[in-house]
Amino acid sequence: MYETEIRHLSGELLESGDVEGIVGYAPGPLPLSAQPFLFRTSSELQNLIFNSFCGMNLARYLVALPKSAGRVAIVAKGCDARAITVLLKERQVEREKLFIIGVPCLGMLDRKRLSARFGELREGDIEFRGEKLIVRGEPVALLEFLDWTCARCRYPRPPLFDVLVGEGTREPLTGGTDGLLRLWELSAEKRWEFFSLELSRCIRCYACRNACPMCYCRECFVELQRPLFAHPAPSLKDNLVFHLGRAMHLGGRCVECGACERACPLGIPVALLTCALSEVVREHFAFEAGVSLEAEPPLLVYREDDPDAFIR
Amino acid sequence: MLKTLYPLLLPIEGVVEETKDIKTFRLPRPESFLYRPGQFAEVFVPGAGEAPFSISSSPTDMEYLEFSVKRLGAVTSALHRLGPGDFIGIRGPYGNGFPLEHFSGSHLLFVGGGIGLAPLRSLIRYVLHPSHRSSFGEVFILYGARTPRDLVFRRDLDALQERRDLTLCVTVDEGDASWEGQVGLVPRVLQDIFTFPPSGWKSIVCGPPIMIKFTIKALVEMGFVPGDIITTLEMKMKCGLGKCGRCNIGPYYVCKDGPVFSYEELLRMPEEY
Amino acid sequence: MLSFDRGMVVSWEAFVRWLGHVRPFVTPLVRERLRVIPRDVLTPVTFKTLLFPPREHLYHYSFRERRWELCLEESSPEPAFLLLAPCEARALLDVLDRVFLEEPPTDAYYRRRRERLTFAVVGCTFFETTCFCTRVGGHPLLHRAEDLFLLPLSSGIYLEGFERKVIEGRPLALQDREETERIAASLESQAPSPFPSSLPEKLYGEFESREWESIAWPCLNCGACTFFCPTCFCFDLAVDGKLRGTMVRTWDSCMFPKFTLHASSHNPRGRKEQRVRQRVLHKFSYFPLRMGAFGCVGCGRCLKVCPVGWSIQEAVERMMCCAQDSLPASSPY
Amino acid sequence: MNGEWEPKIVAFLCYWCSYAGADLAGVSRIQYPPNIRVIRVPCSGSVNPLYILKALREGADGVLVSGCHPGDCHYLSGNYFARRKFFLLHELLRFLGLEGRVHFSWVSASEGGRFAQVVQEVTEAVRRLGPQKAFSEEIDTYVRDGNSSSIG
Repeated sequence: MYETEIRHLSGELLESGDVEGIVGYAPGPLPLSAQPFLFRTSSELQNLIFNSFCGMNLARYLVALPKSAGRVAIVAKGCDARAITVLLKERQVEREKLFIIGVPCLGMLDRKRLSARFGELREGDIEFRGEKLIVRGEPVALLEFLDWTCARCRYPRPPLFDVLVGEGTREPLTGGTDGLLRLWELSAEKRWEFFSLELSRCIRCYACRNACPMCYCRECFVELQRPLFAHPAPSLKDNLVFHLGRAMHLGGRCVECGACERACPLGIPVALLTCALSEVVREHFAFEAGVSLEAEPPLLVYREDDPDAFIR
Repeated sequence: MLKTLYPLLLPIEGVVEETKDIKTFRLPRPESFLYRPGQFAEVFVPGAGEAPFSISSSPTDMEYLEFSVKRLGAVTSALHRLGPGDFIGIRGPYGNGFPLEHFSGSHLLFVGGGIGLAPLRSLIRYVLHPSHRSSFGEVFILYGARTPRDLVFRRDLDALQERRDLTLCVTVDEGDASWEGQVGLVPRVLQDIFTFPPSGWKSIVCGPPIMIKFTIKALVEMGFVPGDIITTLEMKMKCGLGKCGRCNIGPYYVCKDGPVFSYEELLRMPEEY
Repeated sequence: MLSFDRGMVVSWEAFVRWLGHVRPFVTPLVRERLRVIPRDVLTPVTFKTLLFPPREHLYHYSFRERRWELCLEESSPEPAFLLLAPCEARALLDVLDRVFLEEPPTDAYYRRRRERLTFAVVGCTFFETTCFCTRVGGHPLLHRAEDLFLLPLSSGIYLEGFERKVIEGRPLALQDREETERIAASLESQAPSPFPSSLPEKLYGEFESREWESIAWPCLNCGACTFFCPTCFCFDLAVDGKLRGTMVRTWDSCMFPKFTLHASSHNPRGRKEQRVRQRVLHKFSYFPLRMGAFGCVGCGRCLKVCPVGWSIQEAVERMMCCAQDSLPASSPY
Repeated sequence: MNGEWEPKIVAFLCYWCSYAGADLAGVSRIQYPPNIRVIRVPCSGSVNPLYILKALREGADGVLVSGCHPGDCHYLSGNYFARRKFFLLHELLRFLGLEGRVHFSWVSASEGGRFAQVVQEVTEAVRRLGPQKAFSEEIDTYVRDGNSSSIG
């Protein structure tokens, strides 16, 4: 998907000396996987890939670059570009040191669900066709294998870029697809039953936090000793503090990329919490994180007629 | 059976305020607590946690144990709020301690910086004890601190000053109006005042990492062989048993195989401390 | 060559009945190989949670009548029966047991759980893409003579070391023998070749290499690999509670920056590449140099759970290449 | 200790309004349930949602955060910012099915009676829910897990 174009463009950028490196994806060691990679020479670029298994949010690597690093280019799908926008807004990266190669995205597929159904697959075995996926010639419902965060994505086309590679992008999927909204339809007891079970499984490896492009705090609240918000040993009570605290910290900042959930080695749907807050922010504060460089972050402003009914 | 990580509660008997952020805590010494100079213990402050401290008293002090603690983190801050009568837990002793057999019959050069004097104090007291003094040759002690107000163990220093069987030199990086002693960084002062030929001497260095680094350099320049330069490493430690993993450097666990190493051993280890 | 003379073959129906009766703990690796196992007996992280749980209460403390009291946690863990893949059994015997039981002092908390744990080894009939047990001295069919051993065959399951009154089976038929030979031969032909025995020294020499930086680049420094690793044993001791509380032992990870952070804010492994290097060298150099065996059993779980697909095997290979390149010109290589 | 269970409620009260309101309730000898443990804060806007989570984690059955009425903030707008923050927390807790433990109110310095009423209502609401367990029980399912979706 657009690989030739991205490679060509990246090669030009590297050779002209315009950038020091390209933050992109290389093939991972497992089938249907991708690994973030910093391409420094054009000879490495033959390894640059972009497909529906590039679920890591590359903006994560921008905040980790050393301050001394020069200008880099970054391959950005919609959610990477949104994350970059938030980072720019929060002054974590400098626009001048960034070249954004925007890539329209078809959504990320779940490797585990695919291989459970079809056995070992190669990337070429899979083809997108509207709301269907053609796997080795067999049409199946796209929604069955698409990550739920991608199924509800409104910005498959990056809202911020220097160059946009390719034109085609699918329309956001519609109707009855949103697992998050379906959860709200359950009773409070059912929801608690669901979340208490899911969050009690967490072993606090912090893969979700470390994969999150917005979690760049040098010292996370959950690791503080004084005050101790959450004990490091996993159990529901401390896991709750971690996940709720993290979600609150991402309130109005989460770009709904789902990287946290993909990173979770236990498959806990952690993105539900942050996305639920994004939904609240969208509905009540008319704000979406990372779609505009101008809009004020929702927790830094207020309106006199903000929701008040929950207060006595 | 489950006592490996279980502390023994002891009451604090006395507290000496050494500097504005260093205090020495005295505990009654349990009879079963046998240790060597240079070993350390895990101190448990109930409600706050555990932290490792080198034992600054000497095994020859039969009645008490002392720990000298700088206020830095959660545990040490909680400890500093405690006073006589409050209980804390200890478990240990841990670590290898100083190689006393290796020192026997030699002249000893002690170089200490800041709170790094704590483990040296244990060894100095041991060496100067009447029952051991004759096993060692001459004793030369150089102690440095940032300012006169940062000098620890003043009572000990005064007592040492009185003795004729050793040389004591105290230096500060930065003097003040009342300071009449040496001024200068430890490694430089060492090169100025230690004029003996190094053969027959063993040096024991303890202090902040940067001081250790430059002192070792100076000692090597002065002709000390790496095997005769002994130092202690500081790593974060939790268990003290060589299991929890954080003090691992190369194939060694500092809490178990150290914290005392010779420079010769350090040269074989990855430089990651 | 492995012999299959001592065992018997049990029908799948009888085996499943037996499973329902014993309800063993099963690791995800084993379930990949024995799909008849019901989901609800999975230990989703590793078997390590049973021996060295991420939340172990060491003792309780409380302030009562103006003095502190300590009290040991004396609970006795329930007996557990485990099905392990051969690599996991090695992790248990060659790494965890050695660290917690053989290296003095013995860890009593580990021991009281270990004493109540029995296990059987389930042989592997294939290599997954992530497997590399044979590179670190293991084998898909490896087990000790005294172990209970299972191997799935097409006509049933091969069991070794089980008493006949526990489960009824029949002697191996000719076709079973042929199948075991076929499995052994196919494993032999696919087995990745072992790392050279000089690996620990070679890697030790590469401590200063610049390559670590690019090896570590994609790593997020989360603890997924270490927490899912059957051999990782690093832990933290952390109190929970002020006037009444518990000293808790929990898992810690060399990937976390705070793991080695001093109170003085000095950090010997403050950079990502230092922590990644520590993980690789501890398993492939430091641990072998100290204990005489690799600290990695090649199960490949770290790769399976890694959010960015970082492979420790690949890292070792890359460092091996460096070691070769950096040999002096006069070297016979 | 052996009596009936009484809810423990941590109340973060803003210095300028609600704390003064509580004071007035006391001075005016207005009765209200003794279930609250007051923590005085400079402004409702200074209450980090983590404080609320920590209070629950340390065993509080309920939490009350109270500040000045909109428009009356001593720091002009602290309570407006607080309102947005707490709305998010309120919705997040509701999403998890944990509604009813964390309460918010506006109480001014002159509203002693209202303060007593708020405490009364909050105490009753928390009492109806019973002891708070979510944040205080050690539950884990990583040893034997029936619902694991992990393949690992």
